[in-house]
Amino acid sequence: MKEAVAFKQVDKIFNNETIALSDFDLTVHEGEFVCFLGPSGCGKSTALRMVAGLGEPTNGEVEVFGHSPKELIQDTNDIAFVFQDANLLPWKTVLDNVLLPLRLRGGSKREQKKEAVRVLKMVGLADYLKAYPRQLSGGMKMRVSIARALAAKPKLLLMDEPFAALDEITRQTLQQELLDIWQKEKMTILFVTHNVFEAVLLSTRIAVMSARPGRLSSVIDIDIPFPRPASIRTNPKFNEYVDLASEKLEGRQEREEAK
Amino acid sequence: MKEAVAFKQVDKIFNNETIALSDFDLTVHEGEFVCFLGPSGCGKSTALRMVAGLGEPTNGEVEVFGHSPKELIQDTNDIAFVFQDANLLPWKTVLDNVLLPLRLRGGSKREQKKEAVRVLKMVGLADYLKAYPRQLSGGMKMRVSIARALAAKPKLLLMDEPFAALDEITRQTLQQELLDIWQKEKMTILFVTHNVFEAVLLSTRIAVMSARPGRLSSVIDIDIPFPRPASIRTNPKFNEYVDLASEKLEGRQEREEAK
Amino acid sequence: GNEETGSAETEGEDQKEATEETAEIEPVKIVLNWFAQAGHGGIYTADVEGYYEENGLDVTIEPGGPQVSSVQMVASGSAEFGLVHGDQLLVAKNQGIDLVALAAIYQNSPQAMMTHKGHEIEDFGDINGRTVFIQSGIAYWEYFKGQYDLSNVNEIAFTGDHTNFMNDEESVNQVYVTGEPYFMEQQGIETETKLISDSGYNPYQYVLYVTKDYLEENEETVKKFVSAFVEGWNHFKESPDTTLDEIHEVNPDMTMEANEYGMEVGKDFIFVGDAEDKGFGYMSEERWATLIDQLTEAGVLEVEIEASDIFTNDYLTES
Amino acid sequence: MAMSTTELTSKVVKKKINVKQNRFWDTFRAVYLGPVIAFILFIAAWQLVPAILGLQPYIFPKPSDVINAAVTDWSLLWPAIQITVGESVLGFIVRGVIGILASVLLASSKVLERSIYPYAILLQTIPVVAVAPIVVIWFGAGFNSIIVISFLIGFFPVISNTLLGLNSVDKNLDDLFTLYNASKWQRMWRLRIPSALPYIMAGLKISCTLSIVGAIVGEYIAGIGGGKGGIGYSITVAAVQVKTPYLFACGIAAAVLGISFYLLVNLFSHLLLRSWHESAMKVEK
Amino acid sequence: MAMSTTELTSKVVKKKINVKQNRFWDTFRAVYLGPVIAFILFIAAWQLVPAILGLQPYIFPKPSDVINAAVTDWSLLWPAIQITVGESVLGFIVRGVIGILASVLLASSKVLERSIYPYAILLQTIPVVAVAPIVVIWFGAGFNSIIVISFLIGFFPVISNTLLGLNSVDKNLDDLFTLYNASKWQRMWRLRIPSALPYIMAGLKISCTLSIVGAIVGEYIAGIGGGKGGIGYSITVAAVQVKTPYLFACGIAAAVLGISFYLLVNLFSHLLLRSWHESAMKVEK
Ligand SMILES: Nc1ncnc2c1ncn2[C@@H]1O[C@H](COP(=O)(O)OP(=O)(O)OP(=O)(O)O)[C@@H](O)[C@H]1O
Ligand SMILES: Nc1ncnc2c1ncn2[C@@H]1O[C@H](COP(=O)(O)OP(=O)(O)OP(=O)(O)O)[C@@H](O)[C@H]1O
Ligand SMILES: [Mg+2]
Ligand SMILES: [Mg+2]
Repeated sequence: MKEAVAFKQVDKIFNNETIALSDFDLTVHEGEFVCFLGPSGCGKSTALRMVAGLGEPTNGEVEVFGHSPKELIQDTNDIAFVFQDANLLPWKTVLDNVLLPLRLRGGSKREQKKEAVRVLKMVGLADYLKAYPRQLSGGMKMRVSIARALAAKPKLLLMDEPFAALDEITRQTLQQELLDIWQKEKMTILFVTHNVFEAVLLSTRIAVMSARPGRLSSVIDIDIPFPRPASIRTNPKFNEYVDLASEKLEGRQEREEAK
Repeated sequence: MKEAVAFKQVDKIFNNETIALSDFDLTVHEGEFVCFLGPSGCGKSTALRMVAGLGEPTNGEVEVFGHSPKELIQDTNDIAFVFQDANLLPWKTVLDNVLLPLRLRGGSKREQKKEAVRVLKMVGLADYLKAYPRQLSGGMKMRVSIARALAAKPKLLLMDEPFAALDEITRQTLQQELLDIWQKEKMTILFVTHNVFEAVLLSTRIAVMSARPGRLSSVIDIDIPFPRPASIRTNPKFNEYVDLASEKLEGRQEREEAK
Repeated sequence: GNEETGSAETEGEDQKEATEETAEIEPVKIVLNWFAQAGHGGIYTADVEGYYEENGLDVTIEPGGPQVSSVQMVASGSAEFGLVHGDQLLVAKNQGIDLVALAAIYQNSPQAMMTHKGHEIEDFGDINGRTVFIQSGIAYWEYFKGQYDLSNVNEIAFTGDHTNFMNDEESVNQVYVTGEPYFMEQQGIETETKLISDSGYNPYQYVLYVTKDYLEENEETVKKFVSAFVEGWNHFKESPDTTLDEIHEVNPDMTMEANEYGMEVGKDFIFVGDAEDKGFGYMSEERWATLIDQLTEAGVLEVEIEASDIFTNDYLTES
Repeated sequence: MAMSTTELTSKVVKKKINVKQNRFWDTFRAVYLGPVIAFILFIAAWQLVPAILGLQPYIFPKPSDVINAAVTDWSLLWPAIQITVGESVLGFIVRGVIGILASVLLASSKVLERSIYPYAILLQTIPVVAVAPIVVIWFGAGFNSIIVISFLIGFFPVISNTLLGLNSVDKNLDDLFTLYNASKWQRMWRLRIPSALPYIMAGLKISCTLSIVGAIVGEYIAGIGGGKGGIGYSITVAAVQVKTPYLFACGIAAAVLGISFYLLVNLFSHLLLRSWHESAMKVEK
Repeated sequence: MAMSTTELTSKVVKKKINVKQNRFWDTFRAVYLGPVIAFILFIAAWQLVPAILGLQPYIFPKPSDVINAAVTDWSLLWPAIQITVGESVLGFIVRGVIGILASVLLASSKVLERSIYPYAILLQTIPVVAVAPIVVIWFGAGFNSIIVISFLIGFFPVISNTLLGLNSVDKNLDDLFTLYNASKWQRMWRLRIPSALPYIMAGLKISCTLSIVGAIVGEYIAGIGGGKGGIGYSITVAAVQVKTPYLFACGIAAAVLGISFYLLVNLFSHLLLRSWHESAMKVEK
């Protein structure tokens, strides 16, 4: 399989001397679904932003489909990003916000609108097409943002805690939808979450990070076949993975705290 | 016990005809810790905002400590609110953001600073006192917002998904800290979460809501004595409550979906 | 004497006598009609030579400027004395502002129309069909409109800038012969001028005036001022050099040469006519009456004005 | 559930009807009472001050004098007003269009902005009287020159505010557009201009009040003569002829025009922004 | 872990040193090259246009003529510049202080704003020439009147932008202050003014370019009284004397002053805002 994303010994140090990432090394292949788990402030968002070409490593290199991300996003728009905050244009309606990436790309307006309405229906916002972002609840805004990313049918999808503001039911529905889309479209997904269950449910691999400086502490391959319905949570293998991930996560932190 | 917060058949209809709350009726006594559970967009934030005097019911009444919230916040500043988004002043450092409510209240500057530093240490941000909000990660911003609310030592604390952006470890630490403070200061807390475990762990009562229009679908008394260490999660009673709450939450929704 | 006055006045009761003595030095202000120039010579001479002080006056000379209205300043009492053109005095009177002329500096008007050399006008009727830079609302232009056929004039407001005149060979520009022709020459542009007074419209220019009320209540002061004023002019006529230096000091951007030119040319408009035999500043009722008639005919004046009302030579006789 | 929705709505409607009766008086009290009182006080003070200070009408006319003068010379004032309105509207449009286009151009490249923006400041700070002759030589005395001068006087607030607005785009939204590989013009059109709208409108509001002043100064400087002029010309003549009440009438006419113009632009701005910007939207709670 | 941190930092430092050598040329290229080229082009065009059109120096002077005139009459120009600088700085300060204070006052109450703001627009739109006589009578010819007129000319951009800024506070932050029962002045001081800063600075930037113009117009209208004349006076006299190159030199001097003044205010604005506002901060990625 081809490499989709490669972090090559990446350091990221901000001007105020914060070391956000240190010696970060990870390769993600095309079609993978990798979840990032790690304490708050360990550099997950920073890593995703670099993949999207929105930040540059201080040392090392990030490659996306064999190119530097900046080059890549200048050629295509095959990357979509669900930011940690919804990041909607306040002067556009929900529908127009979702249409934005499609419109930027050009093409048949009717098709685009149909597609936008479809994804909005999927995230449960069919009744809010004409609403402005300020008229939405926090979870609804996040769902618009998710719809916007999905509508663009990207080859590489970056999601930064997309479901954190959602209730369990909505979250489960969207998890299944996301898995469906991922399999159908054969996209590559990098997904940040704090929810270990979610990470195990969704991913082919989990990248566990530790903080200060942000490092990759371990990588866990999740060997559960797809499709994975919600009911898989009762599967003992599932729970083993959950325990393993939690352990890696906590262990790392505890060791640090002990220091 | 005295009433802390009372919703009296509250309806809330926004100008664009969205019915956010309908016939909402709930009384919270002083010293209670009530969690709100409900699907995204069911009116949880709206309800909390009304308690804080930041919105008015279309019909019915909201009373806080026997007064209308508007009156109350004009007399005292005993209410603190952790908003769903961090809501920090971008031109102030982390420390100054936390100091804000204290400064507004007046008093000894040194004491206030000590207190602010203390809570910031508690939420794990002791190293970021001088950072600006834009230099923080999403979870760190939320923690500043939590610190700001706790530093004010309010009588009534409203928290709108405060821990959603935090990793499990940090979340657990803060949950325990919050319970500690709640018991020590004997404050009343209204807490919105999507995490059923969290709701059961923290609350004396859970208010389960359903959506469109937002209604109170059931109230569950959590009869587990305090203190509740993290280990309580293994307690079968705990899991019973979790299952009950999940059921109420899902049941309601499923019925709706079936319609 | 200025400082002494100030300190004396702030002293206590027991010094009253001293105060009364020094109070004879009376502060007054005169507003000019433009920045200081040779045409204000005598006013500065009186200051430089100390004539005002000798007459018990402490005079502040305040230069005017493009938009400074001396009439309004005097009428409102922010200055006691002012300078305006004769016709402006009548225009003010027409608006009910009671002013009285005390002395005229220019016996004949140095106002003129300037043309490029080779494009002279023989008669003001020749202006017709050409471009004229003229100040909006100026009185003699209204008079001209009645006297000559100016229906095809391209009338453009003159705002003090001559660039457009210089750029257009055919154009005509309002000027004072005491100034602009000299400046044009400096730039190597040859010009011709034709005096407005050739048309028979010849107001007194740079007229010293006060309000009627002020005159009635402060006859002594007026008398003292006018006498110093006349004395200043008479001295200026004989030896202008120190005064011109002073004027250059006050208005440094105006070159010394320009001041000298202004004085040389101006002399022939100031110290002529009635000034020669009846003394500096003299005004005749007949000429005021003519002006009133001309302006009434031009429609500028709407109320009846008695020539004898508008001026007085009474304070000139002293010297 | 559908029923309960209707129920609810009808409850609200009832409440609304009860309120409606007092509505007119309430809005009047909240919105118009203050301004009306202020206006009355203003006029009263203006009428009284000259009387108390004993100022003559030719020095400081009272409102009654001014109205008198305006009525008497209405046949002069009215055409002047019409001319000035024409000039200022055109001046405003030219300024708005050129100002915004120029800002967009400058904002599209840092190098351009750094290289050319100083000349925009230069155009603003160089005294118009210094360049007026050249303007008149190039554009001829009269209308064209007036528009050019009016442009020079009022375009800087537009360009300055617009440029600031275009450079104040939210960083996260900017990232979004980078990510979607938006072209320069897509970014400009879909992100920067909408974000800048509040600033642009603020610039236009300042600029529109300068429109009337610009036209008047333009008339004054560009040498409209011979009675074809607008308020600027009238003011000059009134000043020369010491017709102070008429001069004030001209001034007040200009001010009224300016305020109306401002209110118009303000209304437009409000309509544009009310759906999303804090300064214009009615926050619903 | 502490070691690895040092290691890391030292890696970065090394990289930085390598870069430093090209740094000077790079900044020059990025920041100054454009403006320098633009300046050269501007001067060249200006030098050539009159030559090509065959315009005489007394109609449209070339830069060389202007420099000549400035050098020759430097002894006149220099004091005029000093006086104008004094007037404009004072005018700017008065305007800034009164403008901001007035906006704060107006913003503190909707009723006040609605009642009084129209008179601010009135002051801006009423032509200065119409009120000049009154100003001169009340404040005397010269300095005081010049400051007053300069105030009238440039205060509106400050008040208009400031008011808009004070009314553009983020709704959520506003809620926060409501919740904490912040007093009116706490809210003003800790929330509204900081939020409005970008707008206020934009207003001040516009206003400061109007300072020089204001002082010049002030001198033109109110005369120089007993004092020494500034650039406005020099321009008037130069026009009468047909010293066009010197007139241009005055104009350019005014423009240079204006630009310097702008850059100063801009710098100040940058320092104030860079820690948080998008328009000023260097976004780090
Ligand atoms: N623009 C910036 N300037 C300075 N420091 C920054 C900046 N952005 C992020 N950081 C720092 O980098 C570190 C990593 O931030 P990042 O946002 O990647 O964390 P995260 O893993 O996404 O955390 P969270 O789960 O809380 O969102 C943090 O310590 C943060 O303070
Ligand atoms: N200002 C507003 N104008 C119009 N409608 C609004 C406004 N604020 C909220 N709503 C609507 O009210 C409903 C309830 O919103 P609310 O923010 O209370 O939901 P929530 O329960 O907090 O959801 P979440 O869990 O997603 O935060 C939503 O349908 C939303 O669209
Ligand atoms: Mg993050
Ligand atoms: Mg919410």
